[in-house]
Amino acid sequence: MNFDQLLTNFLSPPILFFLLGLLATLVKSDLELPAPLPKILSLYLLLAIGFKGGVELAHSGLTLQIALTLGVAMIAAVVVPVYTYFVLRLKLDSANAAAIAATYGSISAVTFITAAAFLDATKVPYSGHMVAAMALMESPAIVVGVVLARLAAKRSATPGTDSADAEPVDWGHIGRDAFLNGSVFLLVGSLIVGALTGNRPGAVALVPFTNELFTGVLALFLLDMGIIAARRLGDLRRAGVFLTCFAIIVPLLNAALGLLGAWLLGLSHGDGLLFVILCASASYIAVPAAMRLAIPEANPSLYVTMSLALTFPFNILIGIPLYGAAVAAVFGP
Amino acid sequence: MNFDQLLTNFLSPPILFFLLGLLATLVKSDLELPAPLPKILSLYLLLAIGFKGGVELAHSGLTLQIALTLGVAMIAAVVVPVYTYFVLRLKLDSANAAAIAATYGSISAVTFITAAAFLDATKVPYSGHMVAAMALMESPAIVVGVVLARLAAKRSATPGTDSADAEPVDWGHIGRDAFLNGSVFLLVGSLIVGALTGNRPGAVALVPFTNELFTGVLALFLLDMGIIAARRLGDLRRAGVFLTCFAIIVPLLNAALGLLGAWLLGLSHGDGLLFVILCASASYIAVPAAMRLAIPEANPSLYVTMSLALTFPFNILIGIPLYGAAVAAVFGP
Amino acid sequence: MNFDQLLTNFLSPPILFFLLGLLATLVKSDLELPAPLPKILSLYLLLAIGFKGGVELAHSGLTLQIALTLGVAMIAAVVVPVYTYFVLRLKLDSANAAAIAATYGSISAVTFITAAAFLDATKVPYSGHMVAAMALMESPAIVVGVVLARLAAKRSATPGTDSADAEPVDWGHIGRDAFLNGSVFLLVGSLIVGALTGNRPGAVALVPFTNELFTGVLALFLLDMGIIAARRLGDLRRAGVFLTCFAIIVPLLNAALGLLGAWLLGLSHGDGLLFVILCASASYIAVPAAMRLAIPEANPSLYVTMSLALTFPFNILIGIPLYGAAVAAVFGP
Amino acid sequence: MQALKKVEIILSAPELPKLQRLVEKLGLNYTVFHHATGRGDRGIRADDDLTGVFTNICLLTACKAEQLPALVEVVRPLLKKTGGLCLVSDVLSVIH
Amino acid sequence: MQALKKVEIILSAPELPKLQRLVEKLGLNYTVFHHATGRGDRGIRADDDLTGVFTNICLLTACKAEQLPALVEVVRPLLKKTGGLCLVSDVLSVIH
Amino acid sequence: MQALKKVEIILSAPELPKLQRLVEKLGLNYTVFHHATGRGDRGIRADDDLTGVFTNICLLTACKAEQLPALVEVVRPLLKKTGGLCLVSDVLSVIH
Ligand SMILES: Nc1ncnc2c1ncn2[C@@H]1O[C@H](COP(=O)(O)O)[C@@H](O)[C@H]1O
Ligand SMILES: Nc1ncnc2c1ncn2[C@@H]1O[C@H](COP(=O)(O)O)[C@@H](O)[C@H]1O
Ligand SMILES: Nc1ncnc2c1ncn2[C@@H]1O[C@H](COP(=O)(O)O)[C@@H](O)[C@H]1O
Ligand code: NA
Ligand code: NA
Ligand code: NA
Repeated sequence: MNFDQLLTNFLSPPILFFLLGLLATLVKSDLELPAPLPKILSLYLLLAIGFKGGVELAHSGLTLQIALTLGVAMIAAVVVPVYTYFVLRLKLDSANAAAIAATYGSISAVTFITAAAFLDATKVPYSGHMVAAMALMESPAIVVGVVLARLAAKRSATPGTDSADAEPVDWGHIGRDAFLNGSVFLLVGSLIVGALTGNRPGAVALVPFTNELFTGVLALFLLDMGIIAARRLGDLRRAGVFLTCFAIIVPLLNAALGLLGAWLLGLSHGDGLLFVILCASASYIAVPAAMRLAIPEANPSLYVTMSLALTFPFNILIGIPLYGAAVAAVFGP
Repeated sequence: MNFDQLLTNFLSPPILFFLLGLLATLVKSDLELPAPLPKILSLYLLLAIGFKGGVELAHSGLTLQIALTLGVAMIAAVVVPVYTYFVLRLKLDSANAAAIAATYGSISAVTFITAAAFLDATKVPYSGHMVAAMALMESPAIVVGVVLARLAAKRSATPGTDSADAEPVDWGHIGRDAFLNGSVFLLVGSLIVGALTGNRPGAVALVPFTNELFTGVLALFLLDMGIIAARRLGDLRRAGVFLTCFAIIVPLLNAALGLLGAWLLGLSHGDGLLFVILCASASYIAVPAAMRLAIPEANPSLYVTMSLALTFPFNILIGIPLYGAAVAAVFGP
Repeated sequence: MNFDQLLTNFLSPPILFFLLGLLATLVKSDLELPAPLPKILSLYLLLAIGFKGGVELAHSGLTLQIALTLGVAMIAAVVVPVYTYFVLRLKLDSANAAAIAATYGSISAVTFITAAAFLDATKVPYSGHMVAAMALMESPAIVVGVVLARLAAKRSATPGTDSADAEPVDWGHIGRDAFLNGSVFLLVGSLIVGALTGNRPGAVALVPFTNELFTGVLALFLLDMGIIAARRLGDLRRAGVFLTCFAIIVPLLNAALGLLGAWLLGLSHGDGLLFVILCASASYIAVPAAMRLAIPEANPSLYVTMSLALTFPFNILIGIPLYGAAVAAVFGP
Repeated sequence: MQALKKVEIILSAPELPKLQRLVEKLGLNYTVFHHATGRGDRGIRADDDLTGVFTNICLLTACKAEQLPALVEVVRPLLKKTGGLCLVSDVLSVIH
Repeated sequence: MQALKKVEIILSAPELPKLQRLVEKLGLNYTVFHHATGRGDRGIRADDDLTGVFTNICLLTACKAEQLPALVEVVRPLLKKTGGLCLVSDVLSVIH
Repeated sequence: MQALKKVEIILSAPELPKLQRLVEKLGLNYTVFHHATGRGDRGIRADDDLTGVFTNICLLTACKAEQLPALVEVVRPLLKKTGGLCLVSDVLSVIH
């Protein structure tokens, strides 16, 4: 990682607004974005990134290379939660292990978007179908997490107790939480709208909304993310040393896995970084929302805090230029 | 209606986002735009369409043709609620008949805006003063509805009962609800601001806000309208067959009336379609808000559901290209 | 003040939307921007004006002239609350006098922004570092107000009573309220982000968000300010003649002081007007929020009403062109 | 502490201005909670927030026992017209 | 006025749809207040509003005394699972 | 079910952080409802939402009878300073 890239990342407005948000909480400023603005900004970002990706897909079409990439992305989204679950079981009960595994097996759209902004700033091209890869990687971990938690609950359940068998598994409900939750649905839906209209003149009218505002909204959202992340830092004590290390080391491991995948797929430099960041990032909206319902025994202040207060800032501030350097080293400049 | 126009309408991002919203509710996704975002988007659309119309009025000035159009528009806004009231009285009590008649006598600004976007996409020109026609058509039906309900209540009141004469009619209040309710006031106000500043350099600074974001905001709003409309579909059972048919057939009748008016006025192709859509559309914000206060005996889940869950989607999806084809057939290509 | 300038000010969309908001409340329309939209708009305006100012600072660098301007600005921000406090003590208790003095010693960012829009419309240039002056002038008056209130409380406290000595002065808390409250923090933070990134390519991506939307958001915010200001007009009776006159005359005095300062500093025409407007304007967000906590004995419906319902409209509608004419008369055309 | 009657009135949001006027005429102080949703005999009230027509509000007022009858008097017609709920209970109020 | 039991149920927001279904099955009307924050044995619930996972809701229902046991029955497992509070008190309801 | 005291405290929003600190010091759990408007002896509190200075909050806590005096003790000065309301009533809490 050369110093210049680190600086380019740090001296971009979105990252600086993220730092400003962190600082606001740390110095106890009362700055905050009133609810529901953060949710609105996040919906906007999903709609815009989905639509833009869809438009580019409409231009490129679906090639074998793209299909392969999407396939490998889905494999990663299943493998990561499984292996992390077993790592987590070393120290945690099955419910919490499953919820955290699902969190790290899924992706963070905003981390992806920030990486894409970094590529824009360093003038490295990347493809629209990586948004489709992101969309495909969001849900599988949710299903995997729930399955693992249920299997464990079944194994441990003794006849006569009312814990595991009291409520039968409602797979329809879990599938809905996984594949139809608001974030996933809007991202996939916008992707499809973009793909359907990308080659038609009507799509152009959306460009000022989806493209030109994008960096500004990202900056505002990251300001809020900084505020929220710093607020959760206090909860880290509860998480303990094991989970704190987990929240930094596992993203690095997953990034390495992602690098391997990108290399096997022969992705371009830009696409490679995006694939790595998808593997390395952890969900803090879609998965927690789903876990709260599907594994209510798990403690949300563990999985939300790890993902939001540690992994997200780490990826945004250090991960992106670090993975960028790694990709450059492996793929050549 | 040729198939190409239908496709052009369906494959525009706003309409696709509307379908996406419908789908979200139907497949039970938890996607929703948090309150008060829908209201904010709707205020934005009124401000922007009003301002744009005003700027164009400033350029064109007020001609005899425009004055005539506005006059006919107001006549339509009085005639439609009167005739629909008597149709509705065949099956309904006077309060509900009056409230539904007012709903269908008024207009839907978003239907109008979607039709304008359709004209933009098919490169058919239209004039800014049609926004003024829209503004004039919003309120009269409210007054007509209240008058009809009061007359009926008076007729049926027997001395000694406390139903009709308990509360005297507060015409000042009703006039305020009709002509000064938030939607009408903002639309008319923005129109005037646009008309006053349209020929001055200062107005240009507003263009990125009012024009470039417009399609994007419309798409986002229609996403929400799809979600809300689908949620109300369940209430249709209560509405029954008569009102369900009413919600499709009366817009078609009103469209025919509008077509006649447009033809008599010798409107251009684009203005003609906009006039037809104004007649065919039904209000789902301004009028329901006013009816809830002025005719509290009427059941809002009837008039809101019919307008929102049936007439609005019908006009958006099928009405616009259908009326477009009709206008083309009558006026020549 | 020539009539043309007054007209240019009145016929700009933001001012007309402000008048529209006033009118909406006066005619009892139910138009309102739903919470938290006003707060969101105000955060946006602070972020955008701060960022823009920072970018311009990055281009101009920090000169002696700029340093001098900032110094004089800070002096004004200390002198004004002190002298107004003693004027107010003629009629008011110390708590209310201190709170009002702080309000008038600080600044109104939106008044500043509206003046900048007026300069844009009249094509008079101004410098980005005036935003830094604004940021520096926001907080000192808060500290001055609290100090004055505490000194008065101490003087009046008799041993044995629990009024003044019950709660010791928490200076850390007061400093935080003054220098780290949300508005000040976001303005200063955005200024620094702009200054750090202004010479780098990444900043350009923010321009559509911070610059192109600016006038539109200002117009929407002023619409709301009109609504809120008119609502508070009723509270003026409570304020009485003395405070009503104060709310008009003191801004004029402060404007004169500002004019003197600008002339001593040898500011350009545009910068001069901005400096005058900073002195003449009164805070209605940051200071009231801080006063509510630091001087809870003071009555917020006095200081908020005076600032919001009188001084703000006066400055916006009449002050800007009036001070503009004064600056032109003193500085030459 | 002073014994008072706590009155909670749930009504549809568009009725709030009228309710406020009536309560103020009786010289009562009150607090209002907004954006409540609910289910009643007249169906579901969800906060779709386009018209505001389907939202509920809850007005809370703590009044003296002797003020209660007058309050109930003015609230009942509103409940009759557009539905809702009015609950009364005993509370102690901290004197300050 | 009719004597009823007022039941206030505070739960984490994601549980609301389930709670509503259960209460509706018992044929009870209710009102819901949203976006409540709080502190309990499971820590602080602030309205960060990204996931909605940490927000509380408060569902209020006024029911007949004989309906209370069934309601408590269905609420208790929810409280056990994700925490919260269920308070019962006596009220009089204005008949309209 | 356990007999508790239900305490509802209505205060102006800027006082909330202080109130929370005081209540937490007493070891009490609580729920907060935001964005309430109202009318009191100090005039109307509307949610204009620019400063947040005129909004009310309502903090609800269910505590044991023996905890009540200490709570009233810390709340009274706050009420005295910036106005508001504190209501106490008897409730039963569902044990889970
Ligand atoms: N028993 C009840 N408990 C709580 N809220 C109620 C009850 N009955 C009615 N409500 C509220 O009052 C509104 C109108 O009720 P209704 O007039 O019965 O449709 C409902 O949407 C609920 O919010
Ligand atoms: N004693 C109490 N008084 C008021 N609210 C409570 C109380 N206990 C719990 N709550 C509410 O219930 C939520 C969950 O509580 P818990 O399950 O104890 O973490 C808290 O966040 C509070 O909002
Ligand atoms: N009797 C009451 N009933 C309900 N709410 C009250 C009452 N008295 C005061 N309040 C609330 O407390 C706030 C401050 O009251 P005050 O200090 O009397 O101005 C008001 O804005 C109301 O929201
Ligand atoms: Na991942
Ligand atoms: Na119509
Ligand atoms: Na000043």
